[in-house]
Amino acid sequence: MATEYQVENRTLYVRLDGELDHHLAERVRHKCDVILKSYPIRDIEFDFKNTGFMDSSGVGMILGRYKQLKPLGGTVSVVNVNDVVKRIVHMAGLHKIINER
Amino acid sequence: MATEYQVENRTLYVRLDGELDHHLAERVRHKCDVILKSYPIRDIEFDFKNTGFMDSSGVGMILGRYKQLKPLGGTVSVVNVNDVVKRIVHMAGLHKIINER
Amino acid sequence: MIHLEFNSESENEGIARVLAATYMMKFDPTMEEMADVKTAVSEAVTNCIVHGYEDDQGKIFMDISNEGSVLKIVIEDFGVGIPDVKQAMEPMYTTKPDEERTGMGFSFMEAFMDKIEVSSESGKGTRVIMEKKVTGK
Amino acid sequence: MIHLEFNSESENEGIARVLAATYMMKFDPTMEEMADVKTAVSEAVTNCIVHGYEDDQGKIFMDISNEGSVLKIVIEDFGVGIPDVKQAMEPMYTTKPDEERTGMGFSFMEAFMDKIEVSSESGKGTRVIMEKKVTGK
Ligand SMILES: Nc1ncnc2c1ncn2[C@@H]1O[C@H](COP(=O)(O)OP(=O)(O)O)[C@@H](O)[C@H]1O
Ligand SMILES: Nc1ncnc2c1ncn2[C@@H]1O[C@H](COP(=O)(O)OP(=O)(O)O)[C@@H](O)[C@H]1O
Repeated sequence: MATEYQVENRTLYVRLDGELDHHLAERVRHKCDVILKSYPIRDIEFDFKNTGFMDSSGVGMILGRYKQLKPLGGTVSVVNVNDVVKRIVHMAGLHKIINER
Repeated sequence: MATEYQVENRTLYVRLDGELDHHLAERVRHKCDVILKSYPIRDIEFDFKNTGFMDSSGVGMILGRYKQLKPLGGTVSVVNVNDVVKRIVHMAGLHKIINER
Repeated sequence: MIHLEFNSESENEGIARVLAATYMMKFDPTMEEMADVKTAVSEAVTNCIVHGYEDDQGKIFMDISNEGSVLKIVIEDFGVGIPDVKQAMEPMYTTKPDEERTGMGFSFMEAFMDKIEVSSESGKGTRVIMEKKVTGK
Repeated sequence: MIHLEFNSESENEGIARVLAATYMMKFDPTMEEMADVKTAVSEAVTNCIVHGYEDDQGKIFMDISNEGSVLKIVIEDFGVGIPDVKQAMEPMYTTKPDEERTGMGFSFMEAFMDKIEVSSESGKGTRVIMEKKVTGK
């Protein structure tokens, strides 16, 4: 498996695969940049179904996407986060600016 | 979880837990020795349900129990072996002297 | 005691986490304790790669040991070092905001471990010593 | 390249296997390739503990690297050494039948890896170099 990217209307769906550390965050950031250049994306949804781990580099990557989309009136969401990831989301205060489902 | 030992009539049931390497094999051998001193065991059955790995130290431990029981007319069996363990059992020729179910 | 040496490549971050997680299995740790240690290790190793070596080649050392149920992890690089450790450990402080660093690395290490000690010398490198009592299930 | 140093304690056998298995994840290996490498590592590390140090304290080194898809694992001890390597590698040859050793260790390493090279000096220690092409899924 690998992280999958899917564009539907103006939303980019990112199905993460693996632990969201600096290594994966760099890859996801780069891929998102490429996609955002080619499509009129407004919202991004990160699906954590296959990801049980995130550290501060993951937080930085999500925050970075939020900063990109906010000026366009867009949103960032995280879905299917387990307890371990949810804890990080809340410790970092991410839940105040992104959607959690 | 941990490896569990159960005596029923003259059979010792060993439910292995973890990878059956030299580390675990030493512990199982020691425990079997203690039990064989206290009970009139004739047969031993090793359950590999929670064990996906065995190396030559595991083979040695099973062979050792076989050598102990054979003079008493007893048998050694392995049950619930996965493909990885089965391959080792066959490469070592264990299947010729023990029961595989 | 286990000593690991590896190159400052981001794919090794996961290997460092797995090694720490595997080492602590003997304490029969809770899911939360595992996540705590994995996160702290991830932060410290990432800092060596991103800051210590600024994405250049370099060696990272990790030592894992325990005294009773107290796990001790030492993570060390031989890179640029930190001129002001006290400032570096302030919440949200980062020297690389452009690379989407959050400045939360040290805060997470402090939150998830019982004790953290950072020593560093400019041009020589940085050593992070972390301890955590693992109570287990 | 990853370098691991650990004590000759049997609980570290599992840690060595996990590290090798984690390292090779980048090749997206098959279950069988994973089992092959884990078994070979287990045999070599166990030999260091059981034979090299005869259950005494000692250090074991493990180096894992790759050139393209060829995985290379070096496992080394600084124990008693092997006086006659050729004989030691014969199928079923063991110097410790009383400890329920089977003499299958080297045979398994040869069966599961593409290449194995053993160098040893009496009183100095033993080094096993193993290679395997990991094709992956
Ligand atoms: N190993 C290191 N080598 C050099 N500088 C470091 C190292 N670790 C941390 N630092 C410095 O400390 C700052 C804060 O680190 P941290 O809290 O982990 O946040 P972040 O990594 O997000 O910047 C870093 O921005 C960097 O300037
Ligand atoms: N690291 C080592 N140090 C010293 N002797 C070794 C080492 N590895 C293997 N040997 C010798 O080679 C013999 C054969 O090894 P092996 O095929 O693994 O079988 P086993 O471990 O079951 O004895 C051992 O019995 C031992 O005498």
